[in-house]
Amino acid sequence: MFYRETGQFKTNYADDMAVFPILQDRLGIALILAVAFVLIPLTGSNFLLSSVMIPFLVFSLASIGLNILTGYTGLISLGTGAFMGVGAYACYKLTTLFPEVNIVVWIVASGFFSSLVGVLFGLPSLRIKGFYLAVATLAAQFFLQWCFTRIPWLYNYNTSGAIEVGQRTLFGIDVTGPKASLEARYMVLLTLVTVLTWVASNLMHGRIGRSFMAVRDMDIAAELMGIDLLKTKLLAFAVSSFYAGVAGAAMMFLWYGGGEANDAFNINQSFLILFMVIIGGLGSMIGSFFGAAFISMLPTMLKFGLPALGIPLAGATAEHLTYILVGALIIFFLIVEPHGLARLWQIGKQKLRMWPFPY
Amino acid sequence: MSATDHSIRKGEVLLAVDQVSLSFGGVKAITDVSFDIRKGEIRAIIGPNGAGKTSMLNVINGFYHPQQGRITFKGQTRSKMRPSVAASQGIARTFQNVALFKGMSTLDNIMSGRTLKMNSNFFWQCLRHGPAMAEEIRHREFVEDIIDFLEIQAIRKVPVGKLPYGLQKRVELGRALAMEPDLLLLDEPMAGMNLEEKEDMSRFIIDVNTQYGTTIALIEHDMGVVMDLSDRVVVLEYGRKLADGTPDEVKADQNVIDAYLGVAH
Amino acid sequence: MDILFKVLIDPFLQMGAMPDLFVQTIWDGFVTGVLYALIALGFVLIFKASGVFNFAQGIMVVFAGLTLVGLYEMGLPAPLAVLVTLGVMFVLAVAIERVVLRPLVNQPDIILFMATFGITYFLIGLGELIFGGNPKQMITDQLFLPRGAIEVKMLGGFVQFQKIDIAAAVIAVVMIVALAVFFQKTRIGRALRAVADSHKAALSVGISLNQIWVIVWFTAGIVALVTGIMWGARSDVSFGLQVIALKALPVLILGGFTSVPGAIVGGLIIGIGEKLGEFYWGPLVGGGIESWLAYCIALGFLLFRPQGLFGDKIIERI
Amino acid sequence: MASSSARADTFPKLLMRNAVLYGDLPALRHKYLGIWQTWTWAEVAEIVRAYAQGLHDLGLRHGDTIAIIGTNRPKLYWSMMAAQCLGAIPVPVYADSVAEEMVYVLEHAGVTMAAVQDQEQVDKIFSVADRLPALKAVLYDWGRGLRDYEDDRLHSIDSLIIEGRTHFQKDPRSVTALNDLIDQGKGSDVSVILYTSGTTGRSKGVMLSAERCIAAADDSVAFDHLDENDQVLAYLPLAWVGDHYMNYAQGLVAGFCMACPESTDTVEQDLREIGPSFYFAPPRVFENLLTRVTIRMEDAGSFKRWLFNTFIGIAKRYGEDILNGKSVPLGGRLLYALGNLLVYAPLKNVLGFSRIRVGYTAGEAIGPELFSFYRSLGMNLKQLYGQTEAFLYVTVQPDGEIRADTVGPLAPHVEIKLTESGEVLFKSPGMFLGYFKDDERTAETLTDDGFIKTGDAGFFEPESGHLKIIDRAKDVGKLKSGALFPPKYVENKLKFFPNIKEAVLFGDGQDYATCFINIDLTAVGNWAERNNVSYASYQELAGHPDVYAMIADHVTETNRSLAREPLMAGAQIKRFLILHKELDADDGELTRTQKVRRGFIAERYAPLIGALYNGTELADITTEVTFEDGRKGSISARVRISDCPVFTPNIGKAA
Repeated sequence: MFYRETGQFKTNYADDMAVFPILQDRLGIALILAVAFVLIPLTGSNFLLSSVMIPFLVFSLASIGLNILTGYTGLISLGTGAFMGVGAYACYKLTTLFPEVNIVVWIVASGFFSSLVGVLFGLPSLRIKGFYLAVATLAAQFFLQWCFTRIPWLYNYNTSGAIEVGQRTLFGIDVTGPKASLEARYMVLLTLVTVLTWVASNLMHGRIGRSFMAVRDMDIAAELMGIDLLKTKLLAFAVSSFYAGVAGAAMMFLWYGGGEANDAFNINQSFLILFMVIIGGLGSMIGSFFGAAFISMLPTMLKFGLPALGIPLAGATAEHLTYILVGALIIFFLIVEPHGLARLWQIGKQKLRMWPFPY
Repeated sequence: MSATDHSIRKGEVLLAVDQVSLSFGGVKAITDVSFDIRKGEIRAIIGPNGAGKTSMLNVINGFYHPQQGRITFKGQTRSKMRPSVAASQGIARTFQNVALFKGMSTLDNIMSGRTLKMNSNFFWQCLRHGPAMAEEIRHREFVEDIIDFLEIQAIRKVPVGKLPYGLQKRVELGRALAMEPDLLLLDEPMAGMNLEEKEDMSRFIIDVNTQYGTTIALIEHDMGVVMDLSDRVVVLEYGRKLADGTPDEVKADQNVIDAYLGVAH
Repeated sequence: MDILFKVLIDPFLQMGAMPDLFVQTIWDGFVTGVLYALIALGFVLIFKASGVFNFAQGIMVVFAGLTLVGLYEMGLPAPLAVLVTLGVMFVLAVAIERVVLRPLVNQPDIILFMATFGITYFLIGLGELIFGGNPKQMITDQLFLPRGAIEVKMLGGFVQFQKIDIAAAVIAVVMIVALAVFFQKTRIGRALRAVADSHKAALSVGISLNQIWVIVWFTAGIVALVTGIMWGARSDVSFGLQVIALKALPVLILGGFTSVPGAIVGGLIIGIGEKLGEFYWGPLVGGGIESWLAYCIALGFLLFRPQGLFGDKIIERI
Repeated sequence: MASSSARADTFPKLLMRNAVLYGDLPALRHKYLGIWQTWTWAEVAEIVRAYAQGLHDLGLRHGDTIAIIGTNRPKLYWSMMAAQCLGAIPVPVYADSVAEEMVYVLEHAGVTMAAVQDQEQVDKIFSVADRLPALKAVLYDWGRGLRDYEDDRLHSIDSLIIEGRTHFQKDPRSVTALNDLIDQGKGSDVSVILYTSGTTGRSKGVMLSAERCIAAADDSVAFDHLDENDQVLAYLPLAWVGDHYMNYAQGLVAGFCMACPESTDTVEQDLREIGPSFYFAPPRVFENLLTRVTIRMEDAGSFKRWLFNTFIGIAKRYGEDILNGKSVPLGGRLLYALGNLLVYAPLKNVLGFSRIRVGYTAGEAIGPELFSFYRSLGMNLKQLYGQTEAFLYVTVQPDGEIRADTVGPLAPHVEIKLTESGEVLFKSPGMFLGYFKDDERTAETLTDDGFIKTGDAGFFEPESGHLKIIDRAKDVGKLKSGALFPPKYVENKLKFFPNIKEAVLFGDGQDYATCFINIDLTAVGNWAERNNVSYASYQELAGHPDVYAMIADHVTETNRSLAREPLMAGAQIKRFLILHKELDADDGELTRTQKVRRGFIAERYAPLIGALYNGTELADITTEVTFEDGRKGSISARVRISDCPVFTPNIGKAA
């Protein structure tokens, strides 16, 4: 309906292979970015930033990571939480060892450490498939979780056993630590997410993305076409864990501002992110965002939404209800659209493009 | 590609299967079969169901590892190799029941056939610029030639899952061609096609053979097609070689007539 | 060198030095193993019959236990409470079949897998909403379960056998036997096995898939209840158990998703293995390795037998 | 190139002029290998010159004829240009015609060379080569499957272009030599021969001279303000005057860009991508399009359907007036604007019509509803009346004077006379030089004072001065009663019903009019689906009682409207039947341009016509048919005949 594709023809392959070949889509993206980068920081309330946007962005990053592994390469992982943890601790160690280096650098760098760990635990993926693999990744989850608590070196032997986020600045502005403003943290996070999303989508649109999907869709054929399964799967683990790691670091340093690892990076976190990917849509970048938005905002919405609707709730009850609703909604969505919100979006978009025709 | 493949000229032996035997937990699939495929020819492998035709292909491109026997490809002899190695050596194939990447478009499926030939590094892949994009475009051009060749322009961007069977087979052929193979293995390329589709497919196979000079080994049930297409035919039955020669020789062979043609449809 | 000694030799010296402790550890592991096995059993039942990887099994255990205790606290006599709980589990089975399985039939495994996550969340919320979030005492006496322990003097020391553990072991055995009979002898049982092979076969036996699913999930529910009681009696009834329930997964890997004997053997291996590991090797790394040892055992095992203990070899065809 | 900047009177000169004026602007696009390959005027000029040199080296000379066979592809257009550079005469041939048909044209034109699209055409040519003694060379565009053809007459167009280039490098004098050849080109020489797919008898080669073609194109380009920024999609048959005029001639004159579709089955998609600003399509195309639009909308949700119908209604009410710049109430304008946002613009976008500035339709009469549907969407669709002999334009509708039922007033610089019998005679800037090797028929067609007989009967509408075409003059007959019998006129009215694809009227010299009907398989098939009428074949569907009932209604409706026009009232249809097979060009029942061959059909289905007049209810018929793959076969059927009420003139009730 808003699409006017007539006359949008491509005279070279670069344009034809662009991620957003349609003008209207490019405009849409530009609009979204403008809102995210300008409107929200200027007008957004603290609540919006702290309880909606920042969590949403962190989870989006994590979902993209898991989506690359599960959605694009077809390898189920239940260890995302732990890989996030690795990122967080790596970042913690790095910034305490080299405080002079900018924190943002370390947040990104920490991704590489979880990549390494990811590859390590990805090794079995060559021989193990499906749920067996899922369980294998649980090993990573619990082992790493154990490390987080049992290896004091990781948390610098401090008594609380928690990560302590220090004061760090970027261009002279506090971006981490108690004095850092929400806006500053938000902007850093947003920039990270934007750039990394762009990178991820680039990867998925190229040779690497294709070999991932090849392995997912028909691993035998892929192998007979010269795609080295092990290499590809490990690469998937590496990239995926990288995103998880950065997400973890960002979570600790830009959102929580420090805290107990076992709360933040436990098995439930892993499941939560798996939900996001599934509800959002396997094998879809935008799906990762939808899923993250849905799952991360749902509790908040319920907690603040229901009272607003005049349904008074004791804190505990609210929590229980949230559980029930989340559970119910997950099932509901799986039934309505097993391919996730992304598919719904896709269908909607197609309808708009063909408007007024139904197909 | 390795230098060896140029050393082999048309008509010379490209691949030799030497007394290969294969069995699954006691069940014999192939028993001591030998034959060769010459550069530039269209070679047919025929036989009743369960004759071990597909197993033979699987052995040739390294998916199954024979218990006995050797395979010589482009002068290198080995008893077994990994499929990915076989692919990099220049062996491509299509499958009996189409094995496309359902989630991807026709274009991406064929593009994935170029994976081996692409090598821009991870960094550039991340940016999807510079060398990575240049490479992407280069191979897109190559793939577009194949699309043009197979006359599937109209379905370029359609997810293969949505395509009718006949077209899927064509796309799969395209994906194999994208690998620029020295040896192309076709596993029942015309299974489940109607007459018209069969004619098209045969035309494509012949054109591939003449245009790109690709050596082709194909399994096919439709005798008529086989006899028209192929330069030489090897007949298998119960995992053993029954006959080997030109279509006419094979047609004349008494064993073959008893075993196969007699009961052919 | 010293490390190697600590890891490779010292533990065994210890075992030798205090055999009674060793036996004790084995026994503890054995009992835990039995309970793992029971949970795993629930998984296997459902996976066999409906191909669903039922992540909610662990929660069903907790939920069953919680319901039982909750009902009792609401003033129902224990036996009645048990019956009602069974009823609840049945209703649950029906509900799941109607609301979850039926609409999702023919969806890819991963989707059904996720659905059971949904169930998990739902049950957690529901359970806590009704019975409150704080841990409860299992009503051991009311269910005529023994208390206390038997001390047996052996190997120059005392080995302590908790009566409840013995009971658990016994009941578990009875349970398994019962199931075995159910599968071998009854018509439904045979149907269930048929389903495992092919759905058509099941229909030929004259039972609709939906019925079968209900039955299977109900059976799994019963298993869950028993497990819940046993476990609850040993520690207490709370959702903390769900993480322990995850231990059933490595068990499944060892045993194979579709093999009942596998589940049992796997359960014992894991149970004993992790207890020994914790007791003798744990200290070297500051303890607490129980939480992951099981998985690593399973993982290591997988690398050599991807299809599990009793699963059959996968030949890939194209 | 001094001369080319002077007034260019040949197409090559125009090309060279454009290369100078619009050097960097796109001249040609072709969706090939997935993207729109584009050539600027400068590039085209360079290629064509090299190509011309190549042809020259192959021995193509002034006055030689070269056949052009294939779909719209740049290399084939270049072939025409290159040939014209040498003063040779391109002869475009319908690519879908079977070898026998083709050979007549090639033989008659005495072609020495043929530039063809692909293996298929090459095979056709060689299959009849023995009857083409003059044939020196066959040039192909797309080489697949031609690799191992051993015929030294076979060359690829690419290789020729390359050879031409090397020749230029080897001796620079050849460059100037070619320039001279181009400059020497005389506008009065024959520039192209277009074979009309003869509605009657063998087709005739219409010789057109460059200067006249260009003169005509000059007028129409000015008339519609076309310029180098316009863009068209060239999808019409090369051999048809429409393509040669609209795309080739106008393109060179105005310097606009001509885009060639990727393949015949991607035309729609390509149209959508390119979004042409100037568009021509025969009514049939618009008709099929509308049918498909309606069908697709029927599958839409109830809300969408409501939205669509409502706003289409609004468009019907205000659309055309707004387009014609008439005064419209503000409310109307607002509603229309809203509709444009919600329906019209999106719809045009989906159809690929968003950018159309000027659209034309011609060839047959177009249904009023059909016509105004597109116009009401805000698409400037107009009608023209033309002929190959006129190099198209005879009359044309200027903006603001658009009517569905006329073909407009005189085109610029055109004279028209009407004979007392009502036949239309004209003189036009683009008029032909004569029929190739056929002075006899040339003479027949020309009057002594140099007018061309169109063979169409028509009359000028007094008030508007617009020309109305009734029918082919010779087809306009009389019933026994003496009443006028204009078959085409009635047939068109019938064909305006989506369910009726073809209608053939009979009745000349009879008591009353009768007709054959071909149902439209798409429309009726869809109708059958919705009313779950099951059918296995066209034949079965055509024979279905419900279908008969439906068609009967349409015929009655037609009769009613005929009754309102005193002149035509006599031609009402008493009896009709639905043919058991679709009329088909392969069976010679239609021309290649899908016009019905009345005479041929009359012979072929004589028994049926008999039945129409002897009052029987059923009639048997056996006919020979040609299948897709060229095999011949025969089908026989029993066809039902149905009666229809006729109305007394002016009053709309049954007599």
